Amino acid sequence: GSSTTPAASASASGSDTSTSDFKVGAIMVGDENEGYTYAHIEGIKAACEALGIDTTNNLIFKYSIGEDETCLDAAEQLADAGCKVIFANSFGHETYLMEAAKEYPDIYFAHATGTHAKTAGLANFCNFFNNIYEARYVSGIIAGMKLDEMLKDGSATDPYIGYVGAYPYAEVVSGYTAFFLGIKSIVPDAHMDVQYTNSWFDQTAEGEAANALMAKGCVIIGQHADSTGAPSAVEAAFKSGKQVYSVGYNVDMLSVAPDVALTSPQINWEIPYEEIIKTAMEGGTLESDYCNGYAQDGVMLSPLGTACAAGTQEAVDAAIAGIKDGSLHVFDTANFTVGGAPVTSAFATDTNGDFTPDADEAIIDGYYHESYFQSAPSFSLRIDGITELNAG
Amino acid sequence: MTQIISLFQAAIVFGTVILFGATGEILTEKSGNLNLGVPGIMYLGGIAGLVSAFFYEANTANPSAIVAVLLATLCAFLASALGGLIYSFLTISLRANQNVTGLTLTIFGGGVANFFGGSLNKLAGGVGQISVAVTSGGFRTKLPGLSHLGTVGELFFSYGFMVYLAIVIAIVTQYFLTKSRSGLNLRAVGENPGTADAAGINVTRNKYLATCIGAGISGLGGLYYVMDYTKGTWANDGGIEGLGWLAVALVIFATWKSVNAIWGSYLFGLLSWMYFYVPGLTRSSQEIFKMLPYLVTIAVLIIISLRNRKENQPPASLGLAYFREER
Amino acid sequence: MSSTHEHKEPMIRISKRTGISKPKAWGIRAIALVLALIVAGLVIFAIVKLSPLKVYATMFKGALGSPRRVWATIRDTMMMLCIAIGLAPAFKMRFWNIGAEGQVLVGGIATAFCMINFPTLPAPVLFLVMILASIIAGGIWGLIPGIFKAKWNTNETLFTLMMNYVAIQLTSYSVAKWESPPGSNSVGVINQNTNIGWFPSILGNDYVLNVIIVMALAVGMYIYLKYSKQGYEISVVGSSENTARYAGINVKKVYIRTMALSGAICGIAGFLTVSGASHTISTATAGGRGFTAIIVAWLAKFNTFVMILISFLLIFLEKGAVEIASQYNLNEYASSIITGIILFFILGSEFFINYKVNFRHGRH
Amino acid sequence: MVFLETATAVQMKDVTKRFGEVVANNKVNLELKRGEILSLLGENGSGKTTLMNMLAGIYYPDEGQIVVNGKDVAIRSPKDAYDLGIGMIHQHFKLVDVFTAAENIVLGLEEKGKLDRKAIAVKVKEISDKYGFDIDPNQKVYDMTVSQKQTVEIVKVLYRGADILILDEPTAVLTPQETDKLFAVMRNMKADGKALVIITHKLHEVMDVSDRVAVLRKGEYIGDVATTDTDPQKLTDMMVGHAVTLNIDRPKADKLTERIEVEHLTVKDKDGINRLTDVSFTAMGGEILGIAGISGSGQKQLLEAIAGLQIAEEGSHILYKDPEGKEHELLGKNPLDIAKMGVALSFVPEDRLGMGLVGDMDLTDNMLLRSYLTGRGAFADRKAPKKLANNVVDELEVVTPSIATQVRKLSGGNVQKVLVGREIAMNPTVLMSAYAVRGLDINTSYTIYNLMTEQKMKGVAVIYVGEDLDVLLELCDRILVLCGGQVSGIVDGRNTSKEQIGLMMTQLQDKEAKA
Ligand SMILES: Nc1ncnc2c1ncn2[C@@H]1O[C@H](COP(=O)(O)OP(=O)(O)OP(=O)(O)O)[C@@H](O)[C@H]1O
Ligand SMILES: Nc1ncnc2c1ncn2[C@@H]1O[C@H](COP(=O)(O)OP(=O)(O)OP(=O)(O)O)[C@@H](O)[C@H]1O
Ligand SMILES: [Mg+2]
Ligand SMILES: [Mg+2]
Repeated sequence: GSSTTPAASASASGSDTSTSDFKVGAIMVGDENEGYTYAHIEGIKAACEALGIDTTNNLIFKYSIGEDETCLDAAEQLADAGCKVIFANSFGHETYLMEAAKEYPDIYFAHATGTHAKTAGLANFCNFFNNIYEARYVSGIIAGMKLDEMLKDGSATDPYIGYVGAYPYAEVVSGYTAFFLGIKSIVPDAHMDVQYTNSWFDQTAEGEAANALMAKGCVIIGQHADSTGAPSAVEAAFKSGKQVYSVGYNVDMLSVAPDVALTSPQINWEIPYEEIIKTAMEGGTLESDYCNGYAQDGVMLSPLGTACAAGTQEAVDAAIAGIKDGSLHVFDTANFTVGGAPVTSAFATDTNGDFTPDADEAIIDGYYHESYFQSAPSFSLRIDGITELNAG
Repeated sequence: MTQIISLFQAAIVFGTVILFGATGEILTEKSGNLNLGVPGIMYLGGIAGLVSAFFYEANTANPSAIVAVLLATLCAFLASALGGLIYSFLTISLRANQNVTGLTLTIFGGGVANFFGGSLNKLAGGVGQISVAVTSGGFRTKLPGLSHLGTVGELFFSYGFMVYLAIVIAIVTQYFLTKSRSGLNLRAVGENPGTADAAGINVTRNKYLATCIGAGISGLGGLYYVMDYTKGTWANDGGIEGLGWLAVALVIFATWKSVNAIWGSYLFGLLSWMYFYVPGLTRSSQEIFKMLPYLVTIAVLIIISLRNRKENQPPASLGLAYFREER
Repeated sequence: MSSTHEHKEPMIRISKRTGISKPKAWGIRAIALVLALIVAGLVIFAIVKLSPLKVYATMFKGALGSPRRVWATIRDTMMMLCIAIGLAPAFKMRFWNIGAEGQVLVGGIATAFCMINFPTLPAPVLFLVMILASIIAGGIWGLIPGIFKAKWNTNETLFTLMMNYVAIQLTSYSVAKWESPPGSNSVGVINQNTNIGWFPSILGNDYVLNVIIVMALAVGMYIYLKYSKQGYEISVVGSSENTARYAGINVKKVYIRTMALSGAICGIAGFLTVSGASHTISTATAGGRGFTAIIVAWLAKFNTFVMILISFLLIFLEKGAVEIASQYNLNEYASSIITGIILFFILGSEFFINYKVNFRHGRH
Repeated sequence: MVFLETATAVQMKDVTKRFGEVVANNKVNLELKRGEILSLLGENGSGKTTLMNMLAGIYYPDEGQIVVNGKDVAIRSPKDAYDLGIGMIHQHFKLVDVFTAAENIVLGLEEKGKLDRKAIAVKVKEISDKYGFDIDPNQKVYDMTVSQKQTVEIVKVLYRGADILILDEPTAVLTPQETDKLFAVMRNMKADGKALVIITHKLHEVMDVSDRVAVLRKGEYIGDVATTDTDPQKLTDMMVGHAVTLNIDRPKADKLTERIEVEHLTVKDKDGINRLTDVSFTAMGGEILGIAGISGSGQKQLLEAIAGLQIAEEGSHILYKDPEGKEHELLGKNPLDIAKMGVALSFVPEDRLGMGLVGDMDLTDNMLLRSYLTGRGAFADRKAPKKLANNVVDELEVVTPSIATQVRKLSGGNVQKVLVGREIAMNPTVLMSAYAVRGLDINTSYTIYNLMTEQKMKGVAVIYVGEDLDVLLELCDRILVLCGGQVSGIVDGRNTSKEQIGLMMTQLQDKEAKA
């Protein structure tokens, strides 16, 4: 670890740093045209406003920064511009951001979706990610209720769900499993196929993946991909007479899919941004990870679509309350099996670099403790009932 | 069966975008202008259509689908023809290098489109919030009656009008080029401008017209992408640019015959989306599988070159500027 | 009918200019650049109501505002230049190599492969292996279309374009193989802790070696094209295959050799990117530079020294515009618009160097 | 009619045209009457083509006036020219290769709408019948012989109703028979009241077909004479500006040595058709071997086979006997291999800019073409080629702004001088030339003949493919006549008549007739 803690050095100037000239830098993988980054932009702006930081002059964005040396360039430029805290939002930024963190021990660096802060030993570097799996679980309940309604009124015979995933990556696996478990809590015999697009953001591929799933017979399409591609494809299928519905991600999909969008789970990024900026302003000490769920309003759902089944809102409220009060655990081992058998042990952290978790027993008290040891999701069990079409 | 239909539909929608692009470029190239600005031009068409539809819908109480479609189509055509005009002025009047000008147009068009696309998203209140439902719906209206003919209906009649428009334009273009006098003159310009000039053909006018109209047609590909393929939204994921390059490729693939481009474009679409329908692919093998459309294109290209027919060659003066007094 | 022509000299008549002096030619180009800046400034003003002067000052700051920025600009200029150098012999041979993007990528893959798989080799050996691997990979990628062009006159524009996509898929495949953790689509910084296979710092700077390599290539290519026998063969083949055959030049061999060379240098650009800059590999490794470099090569008329200037101009514009975007919260695509406008003007200016415009003068 | 015959069709007054620093035409005055054939004569680069291009709307004059049919006009484009009834058949054909004859003919006509191929064919036939052409409207240009292409060009002009016709070196690529046919057509047109200009370097043609001759020299108008009042010698003196002698002397070399022996040479083209069949002969050092034949009889393939540019069939041999008497097989070798074997073989091909020279390069780099591999190391030596370029320019009086000028920019004749100059400078033991004087003015032609003879006297084996039988008979020691790819006979140049050779060119003779 470094001996100069940011706390020590920052506090010296901290006293005379009025909020008005405290500068924040943000390295974004995309720009406002892409749901994931858009949510970050909104979150960081809200956080700055809440803390009295002038977002036109003292919040500097670097848009469309790739996961390569330009990330380091951007970090260095933000540092030179006087930013006291610098964020980056894409997984591949992490290694470059850590390099910058080593270079500028006086500046705080925070990285969303990353996994290294806990072990890197850099006092001025942290990871953050919210418990989106909670909102995904609740969105699963919404989908489950719709599915149940369809089974009952005969517009569907097979409780068959499709999911458009980006990559076979823990974040995605954790998300679709939570979603599926939400559905299963309503329709126990539901089953789901996951089609990966191998891209975080690809409008046409997401649309065509949804089409392929619908052609297979899926009646509800969920997603962990950033564009409006899948919901709008579902809307189009609906318009041509198919009974199909969609659960989006990040973005409120009602504008592109007014008839079929049920909801979109969303991350409220304002919470971690505010926490981290505040810590930086005060010259405080960073935690290695920042992670918020429903309890802290770190995740949420976009407004429910008109297509939602009757009683959905009540079920949603109940589930959220359960999550908040700790009576409902998304990854309750009682609710799923792997290879036909219940799961009693699963590790959360890989320490020897073989990509197989070998430390930090995550199943405690009968449920998998997601994002407990680190902010980034780690649940990567492949549970029964879900088929990955093109992973492996 | 449903899966085959679904794949077929995916192929046609994909193909239509590049068919417009390629048909326009064929017309352009037949005049001797090699316009590598097709991706940029398609961008211009897409954004102009979207912006016009957005403002029309936002400022009209009861927007009419027909007006919206006409307006968007007109704006898309004009904006992309304007891109063609920039290219024409530089390469025809100022005799600038065609490759560089085309590539620059691609940069410029992409810049303009994504700049305004981004602004439009902001204006609409965030990503995915652009609502041009009426216009996009208009573009996606299916032929009444025919789309309910069961499998046949689904295969052939479940598309918006632009799918058929693309085919019609491709056929008309071919007819124009091979059967009409103006088409003959245009081809002469592309083959040998000196000869065309000496025969009293206005080389400059022909090149300008072919390039601008060609650009207009290519731009409709961008419009179709925005209005139908991505259903009235804007994303800066480079989707149009990628398809623009495929349109350029399709021109050669079709050996400068727009009728060939019809099936060529659908084949491209089929091969491009097949990976969603082939079971058993893995995360990595899928990436290898996605090479298929490109490998098939290369294979076809090689076969064409082995046959080596004079009729399959590019226009003889493609890419060269013309100056009457040049020796 | 003929009466309509009487006395009517055309309004504007264009004639060829005689050898214009170098200073005058550069003067015309300078005027074009100034005009371009004015027009781009007007566009910026129309869109965002910002003072163009302020904007340009910001651009300057963005590209050259600090030593670090200067070096980033130099680094990217060198990468662009390297690709343009690679393209020069192919284009001089009138071979439409638009496959630089793919050639850079495979060079990058080869480099990354060596960095990942041979971390135990001594540094100089590893460097040699990496550079050879990237040369071979890029060379093969250029060679394939070259062979088909030579043997069957297969259209190289389409062939090389398709090879780009094949290379992109190959990159995706490699990323899927090397990503960490699985499914993340990110290879991450390779050898982050050991820095094995990274360019060493020279004189305290990370990018000096990039400059040395590319400048050596620039000088070498200039001499090769202008003075070497092979360079002469390339020009002859480019002008007329028949003449080349008449002179006893083995046209096929020249095609194949030149394309291998062109691809190999683009492969080196991939090596520079992976080993000398980003230390990772992804489908964005070439980043569209393969296309932009075509502009550089042509605008410079294959003169590698002029290419330095043009690469620099383009990178300057790009960096500057990114800074504007970041400073004024402008969408960064403004950079493409400005670059486009400036290139349009530069392209147009060549006309006034080569031709004279005569306006109709009074005649009775 | 009477009025028309005397009326002036075109008048050019003080017309000047510059290309950069080159003054191609300087205050030229020219008059063309209806019902006459005017010959425009001048050395290479004297500005004939430029002058006519200004009538045809290709170039616009920098100064001066053009009067057509009594009216002061501005011809801004070829279309304007057609509207004034002016049509030009250019030195380099202006045809679209992948189009048919009919398509080329109707190109650019005002009519709109669908292409009615039948109607066009009918009209083409009408014109053909009237003037005596033979033309297939549906034949593609790339399948045509040069004379067929020229016919298409002429019909194209007539189809547009032109009554002022300009023909720029129409006979350069025609056989004597074809030329006669063309002249017959031209006389028909003249009788029809049309005004014609013909540019040709062949003085006997001038004498034969024209009514009046106008002469240009170095861009200046020298004057005009009625054809009946002049003769070739006078015309030449007028062109060149001083007296010149127009005869070729044919000394005999003291020693003949066998140099090239061609045996049973058979060459097929891409479509598998025989272009040469079982050709055998010997070329001797110290003599000029002429090759006669109507165009396309295999001349091109023969020379290219010797030069290493053709693949021959099994059983063919081309043996080179070096001065020490050793034999080398040339077949299966490329030009470079041949040079490496120490065989000094010079070749002036028919297609100058398409094969012998690189149009985009300057004179120096074109000199380099044959010598770039000399010298050790990776670099090409440009010093010697530069000197050579200067020599060629001086000795052959090449008209060029400098040796750094692109060859493409030179006039046709000067291009040829550059090529011939380079090939002779190689100190060859074998010198082959195809149509070496095609497009060259008379003065330069004689320069070339003399150069050939000079080479012969040095012991070089000269192979001269020509089309002008008079020249062949005056220049060559022996003449090999080709007919349809076969050797029709080899005759002695000193005691054979033009008629004999003409006969051999059109029908295969007894093999016995071989000399
Ligand atoms: N929803 C998300 N959650 C976490 N990280 C994300 C998300 N969306 C994007 N990212 C980050 O952004 C990075 C790059 O995203 P991007 O959309 O540019 O990938 P991509 O270029 O589309 O991939 P491909 O080229 O295969 O399409 C990802 O690797 C990831 O780290
Ligand atoms: N387009 C052009 N650009 C530059 N120079 C030219 C051009 N056309 C002709 N010239 C120059 O003008 C002069 C006259 O050329 P022109 O072709 O008229 O000669 P010509 O009398 O037709 O010669 P030839 O008998 O060889 O055909 C030459 O010096 C030639 O190089
Ligand atoms: Mg992407
Ligand atoms: Mg001439």
